[in-house]
Amino acid sequence: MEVTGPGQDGPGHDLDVEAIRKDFPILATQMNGKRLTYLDTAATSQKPRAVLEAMDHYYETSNANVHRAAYSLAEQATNALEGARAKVARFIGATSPDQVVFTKNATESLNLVARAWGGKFLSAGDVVVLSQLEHHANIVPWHQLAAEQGVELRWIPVGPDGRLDLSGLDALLDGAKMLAVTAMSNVTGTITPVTELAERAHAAGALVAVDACQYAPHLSLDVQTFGADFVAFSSHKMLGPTGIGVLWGRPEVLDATPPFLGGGGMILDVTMDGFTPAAVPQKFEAGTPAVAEAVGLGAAVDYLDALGMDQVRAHEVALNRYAIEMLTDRFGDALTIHGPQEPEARGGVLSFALADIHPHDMSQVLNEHGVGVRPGHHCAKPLMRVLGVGATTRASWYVYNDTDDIDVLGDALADALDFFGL
Amino acid sequence: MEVTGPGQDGPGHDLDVEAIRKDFPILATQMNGKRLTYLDTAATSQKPRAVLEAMDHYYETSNANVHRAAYSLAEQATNALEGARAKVARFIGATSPDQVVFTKNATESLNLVARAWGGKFLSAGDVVVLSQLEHHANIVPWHQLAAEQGVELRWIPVGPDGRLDLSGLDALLDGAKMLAVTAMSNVTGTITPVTELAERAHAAGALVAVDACQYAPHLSLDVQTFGADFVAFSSHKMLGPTGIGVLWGRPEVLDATPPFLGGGGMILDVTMDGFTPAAVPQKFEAGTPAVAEAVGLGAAVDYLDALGMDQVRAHEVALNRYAIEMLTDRFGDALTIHGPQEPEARGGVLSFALADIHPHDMSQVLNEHGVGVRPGHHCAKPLMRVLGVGATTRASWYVYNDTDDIDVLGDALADALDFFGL
Amino acid sequence: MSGLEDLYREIILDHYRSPRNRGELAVPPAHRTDGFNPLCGDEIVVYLELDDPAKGDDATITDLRIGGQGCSISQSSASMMSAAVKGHTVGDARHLTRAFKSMMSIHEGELGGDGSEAEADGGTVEPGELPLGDLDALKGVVKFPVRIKCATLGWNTLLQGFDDAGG
Amino acid sequence: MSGLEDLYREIILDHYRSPRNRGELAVPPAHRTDGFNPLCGDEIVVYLELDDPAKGDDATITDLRIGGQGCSISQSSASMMSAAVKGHTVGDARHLTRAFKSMMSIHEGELGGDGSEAEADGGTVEPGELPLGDLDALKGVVKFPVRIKCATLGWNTLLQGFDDAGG
Ligand SMILES: Cc1ncc(COP(=O)(O)O)c(C=O)c1O
Ligand SMILES: Cc1ncc(COP(=O)(O)O)c(C=O)c1O
Ligand code: FES
Ligand code: FES
Repeated sequence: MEVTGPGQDGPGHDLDVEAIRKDFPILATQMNGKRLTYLDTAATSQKPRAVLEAMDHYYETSNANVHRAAYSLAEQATNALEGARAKVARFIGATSPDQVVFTKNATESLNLVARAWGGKFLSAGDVVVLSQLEHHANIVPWHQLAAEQGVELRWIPVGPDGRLDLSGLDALLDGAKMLAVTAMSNVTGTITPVTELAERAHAAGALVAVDACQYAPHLSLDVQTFGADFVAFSSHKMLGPTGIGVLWGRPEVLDATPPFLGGGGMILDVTMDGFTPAAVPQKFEAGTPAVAEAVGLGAAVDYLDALGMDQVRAHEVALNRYAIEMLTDRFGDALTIHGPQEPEARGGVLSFALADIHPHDMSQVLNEHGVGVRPGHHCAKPLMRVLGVGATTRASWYVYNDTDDIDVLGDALADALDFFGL
Repeated sequence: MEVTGPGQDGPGHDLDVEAIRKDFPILATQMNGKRLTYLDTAATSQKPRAVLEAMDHYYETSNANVHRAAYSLAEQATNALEGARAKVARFIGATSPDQVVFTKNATESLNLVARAWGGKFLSAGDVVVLSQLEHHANIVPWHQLAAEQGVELRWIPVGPDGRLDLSGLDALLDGAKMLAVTAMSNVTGTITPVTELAERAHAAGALVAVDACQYAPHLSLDVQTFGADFVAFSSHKMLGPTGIGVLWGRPEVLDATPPFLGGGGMILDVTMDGFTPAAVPQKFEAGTPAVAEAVGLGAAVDYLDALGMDQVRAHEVALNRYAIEMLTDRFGDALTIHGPQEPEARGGVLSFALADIHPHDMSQVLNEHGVGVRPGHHCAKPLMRVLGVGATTRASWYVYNDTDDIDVLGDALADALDFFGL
Repeated sequence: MSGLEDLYREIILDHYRSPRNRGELAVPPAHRTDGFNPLCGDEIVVYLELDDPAKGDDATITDLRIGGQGCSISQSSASMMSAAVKGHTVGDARHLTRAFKSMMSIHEGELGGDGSEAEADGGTVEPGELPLGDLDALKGVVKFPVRIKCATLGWNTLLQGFDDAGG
Repeated sequence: MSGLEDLYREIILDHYRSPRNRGELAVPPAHRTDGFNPLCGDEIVVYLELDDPAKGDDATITDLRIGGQGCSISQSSASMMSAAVKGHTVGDARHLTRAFKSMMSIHEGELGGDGSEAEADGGTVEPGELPLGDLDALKGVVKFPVRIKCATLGWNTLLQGFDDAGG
């Protein structure tokens, strides 16, 4: 069933979910004898056939190691890698492909920022501001830096509505050298005001790193609008393969950042006494890159471009509205939805509690209905403590989900209530 | 055409190259209108259909994020990842899958050793011993450590025969805390006496890290026989996909090594004040792992197991012998083969110089013949300086190559001599 | 949902809804040990009071409380454990732990190489002095491999507690 | 090998076999600049002697020598460059460099986004005072995109040398 969302002026502009589903082989499979209702995209997305075919095609026609070879196959492989870099650059509004660094996942991207940039530019007593919404990927590297170099971490608090509480931001930013913040929470779906945060941080003299892991797959991302200095995200959450992530950086900031991993491909010269790093982005890409995975990510970006990111967003907001209304109707006070209650204020992620059922038990029952949701702390333990829970059940949707999926979720939740006699 | 090598007691035990070639779709393609003669496996190997199919199958039936989820798909994904870990462990003789850490490539594996282990256990004035055969992946991380922590690097020299000159080893190891050495050079093919080196290093009180990037694909690797503390290699050189590498570690050494990248999946707890790392190997696997790539690597290992690593090795030694004899016969004094001249002393890698033709020009001519070889410094600039050259032309072979490929190489080289009028 | 009845026996849900020995003990004299389930991040806290830690396996568990939060399996297993070992010796509790973990290890192979819960010799262990009792209701868990670590979480934390307290 | 004749013109091989201005100059008074081709790791060294660096673009290149090692394209291009600019002003040499790099940029789009060699305005530049001469033989290189950095290596190193020397 199609949904019509805000800002869509006709059926021609809606996502045709039925057609989209046909592009995803896994969605035709069953789980526990039931149609698979995949509601765990916030953990990882499924992949359209076009992405798998692009990678197979690469391996079957162009596979070779990139750079430094004169034969045609190696040139094709290099063009495949650099072509993917150009696609990603265009997708996020970067002004040059050289601003796009390929990593293994968003986690490596954020480690690069903390350890390479932070390792050089921060020292004892320097302040880094994070938010309580952060994923461990944007916390632990800063803890590691703090332990090694004595950096002080400050936290933007999260209010009861799941939004950042910016009332004390000026004090937090006072003297800060870095603000590292998520663009969208993977738990509450909260979309943060990145542009405003970046402006205020810059005004305070801090650089800005944005964790766009949840944002990039779901909203039109423009690094110019963000106005940040670093933006990190992962391929596997946006229809692309595992094994590759992205770090975008402002050119002068990337230039100033020292290399992170050392090895082949990131040097101009190596002697027994030292080495001279190559230029950006090669400087940050030590070793054989994930070439096939870059090709797959390029195909994923093409797929999203063809759908239109505004349509993707409108579709998810419509699903948010449907889910919030239907589940609230159905479960009333037994249901707690974490985070902003307005469909437009969040991405397609719904963390909730139902009665006293532990999320893992809930997910076990849902599994019997063919419904895949994620229970747990979602790698955001500090946020769990703020929310006052040990774990949540999280359902998340994407271009291949429709209101039928959400209806199945509702039925399964009702069954869980029943099963646990609550 | 099949070759019979040493240690093969009958045709049934030879590799059936013709049948093997049919498993590699890319080998049926053309390059510049000629049959593709792929002689660049030392840079990256081609992939059999079984590897591509295993990854597609994973994406089409089991794709989900691993760990921490109760639904069946996520359990299948976790089993796929852990099953691949177990296969790799068995392939290298590890006594438990927990000793196998998945990284993005051998370069990350070696950075982990230098930066995480070295970062904790080495300090100013401590000595690390490398060899002049090393790839930049096993040099630059140590340079980075040296620059940050004042570690002293010492170098095992390479003799005129391309072998390690061990005459001064005791002095080099005196006071050393780490010996980091390749098991097989990617330039000269030199196979180093890892077991002896590890014994002597241990006797001197140093730990041992082995770069097995070229060894693992070509010889039967047994970590127990090596006797080292760390062993690193990459999937993409051993029939597996890009985007994944391996670090094996001795359990007590892995336990003592602090985490490297920080993020999700590598923690037991995270608060606003700090974090508690998880146990090995999760401690070293921050962020979403390369699950599909692990599945592909598992399939590659199965493929190699089915061929038999002893057969693989015998086949390559036979090709070494054929190539060295044929090319020497044909080009006499115009040809210089770098490294050991004995077919058994080297892997299936042949770096050479022919007359005064620059390797890149050579490779350009070979490309017209459909022959892919690699010109350059092969990420081993210190070794280039020892060899007294700026670059070499490198041909390398694997299970899908036969003497026909080497004959094509010989003809193309003759044409190059002719073309450049030498 | 036929499959789930094996996992969620009535007695399990009963222990989950009315956990035994839930709470805290003053530290010291008690010892506090935190155990994390690495698969889900849930946490069980064991407060342990021994009559005389120096007696080793002959020390008696004079009191024991369970804190933390987790799923019904982890909570009920810890609750049953607390009821089973309180008042008994450390040695008996260790023996029961081995017996329980042995029961949990039957299908462990399916976990893909993670055999850490299994007995080294792969054999089963009889419960010895202390009967498994209610704990028998947990044997359905082995059919749900990812839940095995839920069932063993409290037990592993208890073992850790013995080590901490005995030091 | 029809295709390759476009790349390896006779005059290129001639400059490769008999490079002009090969060697070193004493530093100082000369300046030494090392340039690496990031694609292959080859290195060209430019030794540059100006009559008076303070004159900026009006300074005269009184002497110039080429060292390092690389393929026939990089070596011959550097050799031709040395012959073309020696005895001329820095300004003229800069102009010729732009003209040469403009000739090299025609097919650059195929390099997959790396347009760093291209003129900002995308137009072609006339050689101006100094004629391209022998350098015209290098125009076949644009059909072999990975070799473009070979042909421009010496020139980029020369530009770097002007910056180093002019400081
Ligand atoms: C000997 C050796 N070590 C390390 C590496 C680095 O491997 P990777 O690029 O896959 O990280 C290579 C391959 O390039 C190699 O040949
Ligand atoms: C908000 C956020 N940041 C970072 C990450 C880490 O991404 P990855 O695991 O791909 O490195 C995730 C996903 O797990 C996420 O949701
Ligand atoms: S799901 Fe966390 S202990 Fe069971
Ligand atoms: S190949 Fe190195 S400069 Fe041409």
